[in-house]
Amino acid sequence: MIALLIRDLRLAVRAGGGFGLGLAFFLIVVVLVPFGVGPEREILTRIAPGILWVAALLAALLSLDRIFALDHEDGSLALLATSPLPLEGAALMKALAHWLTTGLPLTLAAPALGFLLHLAPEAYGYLFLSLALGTPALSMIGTFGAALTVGIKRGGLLMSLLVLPLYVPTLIFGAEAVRRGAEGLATAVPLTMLAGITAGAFALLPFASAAALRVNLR
Amino acid sequence: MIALLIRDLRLAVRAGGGFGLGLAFFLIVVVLVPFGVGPEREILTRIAPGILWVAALLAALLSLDRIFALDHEDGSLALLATSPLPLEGAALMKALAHWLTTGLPLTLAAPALGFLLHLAPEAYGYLFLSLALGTPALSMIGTFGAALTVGIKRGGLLMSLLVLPLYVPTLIFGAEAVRRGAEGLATAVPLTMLAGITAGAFALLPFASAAALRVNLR
Amino acid sequence: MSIWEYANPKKFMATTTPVIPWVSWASFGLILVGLGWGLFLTPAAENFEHSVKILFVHVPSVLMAINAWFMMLVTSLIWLVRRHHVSALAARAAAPIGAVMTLIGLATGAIWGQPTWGTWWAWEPRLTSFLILFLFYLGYIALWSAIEDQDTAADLTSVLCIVGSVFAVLSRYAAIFWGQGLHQSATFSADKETNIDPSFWWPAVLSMGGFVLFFIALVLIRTNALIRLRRAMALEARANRGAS
Amino acid sequence: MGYAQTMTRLTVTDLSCARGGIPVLDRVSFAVDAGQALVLRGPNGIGKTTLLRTLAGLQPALAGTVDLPEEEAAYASHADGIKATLTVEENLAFWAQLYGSAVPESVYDAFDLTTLRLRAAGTLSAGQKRRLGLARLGVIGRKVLFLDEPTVSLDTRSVGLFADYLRDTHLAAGGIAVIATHIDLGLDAPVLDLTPFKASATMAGASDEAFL
Amino acid sequence: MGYAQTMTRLTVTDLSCARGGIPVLDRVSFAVDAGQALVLRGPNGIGKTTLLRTLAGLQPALAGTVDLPEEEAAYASHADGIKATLTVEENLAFWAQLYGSAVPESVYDAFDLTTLRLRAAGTLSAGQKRRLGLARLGVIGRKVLFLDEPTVSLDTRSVGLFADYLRDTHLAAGGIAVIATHIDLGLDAPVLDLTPFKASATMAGASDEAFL
Ligand code: HEM
Ligand SMILES: Nc1ncnc2c1ncn2[C@@H]1O[C@H](COP(=O)(O)OP(=O)(O)OP(=O)(O)O)[C@@H](O)[C@H]1O
Ligand SMILES: Nc1ncnc2c1ncn2[C@@H]1O[C@H](COP(=O)(O)OP(=O)(O)OP(=O)(O)O)[C@@H](O)[C@H]1O
Ligand SMILES: [Mg+2]
Ligand SMILES: [Mg+2]
Repeated sequence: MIALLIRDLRLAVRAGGGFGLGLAFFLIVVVLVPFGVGPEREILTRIAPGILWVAALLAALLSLDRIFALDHEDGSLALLATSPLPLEGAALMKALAHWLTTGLPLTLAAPALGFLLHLAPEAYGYLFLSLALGTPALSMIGTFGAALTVGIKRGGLLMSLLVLPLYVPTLIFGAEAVRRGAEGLATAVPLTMLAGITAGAFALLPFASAAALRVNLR
Repeated sequence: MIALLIRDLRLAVRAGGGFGLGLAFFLIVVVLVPFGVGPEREILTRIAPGILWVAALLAALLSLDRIFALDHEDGSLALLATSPLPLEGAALMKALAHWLTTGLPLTLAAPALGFLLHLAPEAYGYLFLSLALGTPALSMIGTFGAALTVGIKRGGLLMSLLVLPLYVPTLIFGAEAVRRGAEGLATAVPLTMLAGITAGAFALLPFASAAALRVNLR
Repeated sequence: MSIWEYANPKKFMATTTPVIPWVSWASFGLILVGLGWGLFLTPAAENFEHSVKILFVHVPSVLMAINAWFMMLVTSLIWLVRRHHVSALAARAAAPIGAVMTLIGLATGAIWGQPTWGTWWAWEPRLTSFLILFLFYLGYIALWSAIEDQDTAADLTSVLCIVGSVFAVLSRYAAIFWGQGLHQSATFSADKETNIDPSFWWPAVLSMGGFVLFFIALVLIRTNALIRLRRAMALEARANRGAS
Repeated sequence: MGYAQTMTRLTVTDLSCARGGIPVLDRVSFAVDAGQALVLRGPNGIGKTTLLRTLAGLQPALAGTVDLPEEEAAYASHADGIKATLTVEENLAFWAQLYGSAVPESVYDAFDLTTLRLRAAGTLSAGQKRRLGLARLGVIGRKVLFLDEPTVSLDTRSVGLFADYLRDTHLAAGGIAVIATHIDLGLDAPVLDLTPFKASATMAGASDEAFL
Repeated sequence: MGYAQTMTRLTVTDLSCARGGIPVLDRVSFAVDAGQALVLRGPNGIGKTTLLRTLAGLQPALAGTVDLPEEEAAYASHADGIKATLTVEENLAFWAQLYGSAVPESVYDAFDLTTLRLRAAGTLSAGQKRRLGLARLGVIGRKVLFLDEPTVSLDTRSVGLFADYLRDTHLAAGGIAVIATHIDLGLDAPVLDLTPFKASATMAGASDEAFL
């Protein structure tokens, strides 16, 4: 299992592997929003938690199509399916690799970008915490979406359509935690919910993903 | 030339072709933003023009990777390059097909979504007009980005990075036109600029795209 | 004789085809009576004026939208476990109907909201969770239409439906939490159904029953249509195979 | 080298298989003993790929049984599962790790990859890539190989190398191979022509049968 | 059928070409007259693909000249440019339209596609797909064909069909074909072995030469 994780990480850092691109996309979206909504400080402070979470979510989303599609195209997926590694394990490792290459960098970089959007000072800790708790769920849910659409050539957009509604609870609790944090309110509920979603996703979705992969390989 | 356009449109409406998905993505992003920033009406009205334009831009962006990548993978692109159709013409047709399947539906649907974000009533006309003038530029610029990254497997994210900065002027003028429209100010300048960008993009970028394609095919 | 016999497409078509007109007419009748009674024979509630009468469309469509998804969940499970084609096709048939019901619910709600709250749309938890349900319908339909092989599509959409159900419920609670948050929209009060006049009760029930039958009729018609489509595809494939 | 000591035998009994929901092959039966290979032949579209995928467990059979030792099958098709940005060594090392084995030095020689070891796989020519794909089989240590047109793009010498590997290393150690190919591999193996097993147009088992 | 009347001849003089910035072939020269084919041979990795891509104009030559009538070359490689969701007919019609020609009914026979005309190309077997890819050549009406391993995955009968098409239709009408292949096509054509033209390790022309 660890072999797959290492290979995926290695592929990610090689030329064309896309490591760091999710981060750059995050940055650009965050920068684009002021161009769209105008530069007023109060407005930006107000919408910062939401924009940061939506941007993080989109950045995670955009790198999903690499999870299985490349392996499917070059035949690795069929070979993996006939290997001793159960597909459930493969799905789990893929999600983990995705989080390490996308979710983790996003989490680490988000506070810096909060700065650009004049995020309230009290909120930084909650931004970091909510992303740390929530982004693994984004990766795992995304892996499931990728498994569903792996048979469709360039199914990236379809996958987005399937995955984004699944992202809604994570987004709501995540952004809410930051907003409440910014205003000094209690954040225990949304943070607990985030952790719960992540735990539940990792417990159940590998099985759903493996089932979808099997159907697609048939 | 028309043969290529027809084929691309036909592929788009076949199973897995992705027609309509850009629209659905647009809808979802617009819906997600309130989850992030909260439900207050005034805030939403305030940021609606910007969010609508950013979402349209992302929807256009996400469908870009289909423009050349599929043709490159299955070898069509090399065959097109050795066909009587000049690559400039191919790039132009690809941009046109992209606009017809993405930009046009977005433009038509945007007013309905403005509704969800409580867009100011005066702004609807300008939203429609600015998208009608601006989305062709998005398609053409995106085609150029797709041509640059066609050699990279699953280069979607990299392409986003290249293309988004190029989208900035279009975004600024587009969102500005809507915001001014919402506040009853003069919109002639941003609208003219949008039209200018579109005209310029269609006049020049097919050549740049063809050059990039030739390099990538080498 | 087991109920699963009706899982045979031909048997299913033979059994349901004669039933469809009855169900259809019954649903029209109920809806007509329910709406007629509701629209013309009930007093306008004091604080809502006549706009309240859209309730007779709004509430049934909203309920059917939820029930359609629930039916898809059940039929998806049946397909995964027992692999009855009719079950998968029924799920597929119900999806667009459910989506349209969701849209009708949203639209009538909006029309209702305009005179009541003075706005067409508010980001209120119930409305919001319905919008999310609509997104789930969209994704489900998109996945069906993106996959050419019908059995593969049935399998994958079934998995999506099951996982999606969990997340749809989760979304609803998330939306409630979100809407109840510190920024509750002041224009909206949640206790809208508290003062429904008892005279509204019967027409509402009739119209609800009508919508249920209407939904059943539509699902049957669409399922039969999909069965015929599959049959045409099967015959064509057979003809091609005979030729080669 | 030699594979684990349990007696190995691949027995296929009355196997019917379908592709795209349509029956393709009807009641194929054969058996291959340890140390033997079987060559599948038949015109394009007869169902060689379908049969091999069914044997490898990638798709369910319509009817019939496949009897082979658990966890011993490996499948290889045109798509080699090669990662363009990894080097030849890294590609092989990954598969070895996944199967819990090590990369034997001898595979580089056996598949003429010695000079290419440090090259990124994406810069190999078609035939070199193919050799790398085949070398994977020498790395994962599986006893029963299902090979779909393994020699596509290979020059005569490489075909010879591959046949040598099969004969002298894989089969000699008690392995089994079922190979679909249109060319002559130079292996001394029985040939099974699939043409007689072509499913009739009216054969039962199509996924859309219930609709007819 | 017959191609336009201008006298056709493909002349290659002292052509050197590179792949991935590294010289691969050094000073290849040959000429092919109208109605003739040339078969390229050589071990895997010698540079057949590179040479064909250079001839087709997909990549620039390091040195030397390629002399052939303008707008008459067509290139075909493993990647057939087939769209999975279009039917066989639609695939061919597209290329015909692009080249401003019509799809001659005879290609369906020539490539044994008659029964597959209405099938979505994605559901074809490997060899059937290949036949469709080759049929494209019969549709676009180009005089000079550069073919890279055209018979991969084809069964013996299909290889024969293709050789017949080349001989009796394409070459008979005054066409030219340069074919890289590892198997015997059964064409009566001169063979050019590329082994002697292998570029030496020190040959000038590498893209990173300036840094040495
Ligand atoms: C923008 C306007 C509106 C929209 C989009 C809308 C949407 C919805 C939705 C989605 C539901 C189902 C939620 C659930 O079952 O819990 C619902 C139920 C209901 N709505 Fe509305 N609504 C709107 C306005 C109104 C107004 C103004 C009223 C009353 C004056 C109203 C009364 C009801 C009632 C009575 C129910 C059914 C009771 C229930 O199931 O909770 N709605 N509406
Ligand atoms: N998705 C599909 N739907 C319908 N028919 C299909 C589908 N995929 C393959 N087929 C058909 O199934 C048959 C068997 O295909 P298969 O790929 O197994 O043949 P093969 O013997 O491997 O041929 P080749 O030598 O060309 O590789 C072919 O006739 C093919 O056209
Ligand atoms: N990007 C690259 N960088 C460096 N070397 C490369 C690159 N691509 C190909 N090569 C090398 O160039 C040489 C020529 O490759 P080419 O594909 O032309 O060979 P070929 O004769 O077609 O072989 P085959 O019969 O295997 O298809 C090979 O030795 C190959 O390893
Ligand atoms: Mg095959
Ligand atoms: Mg080659």
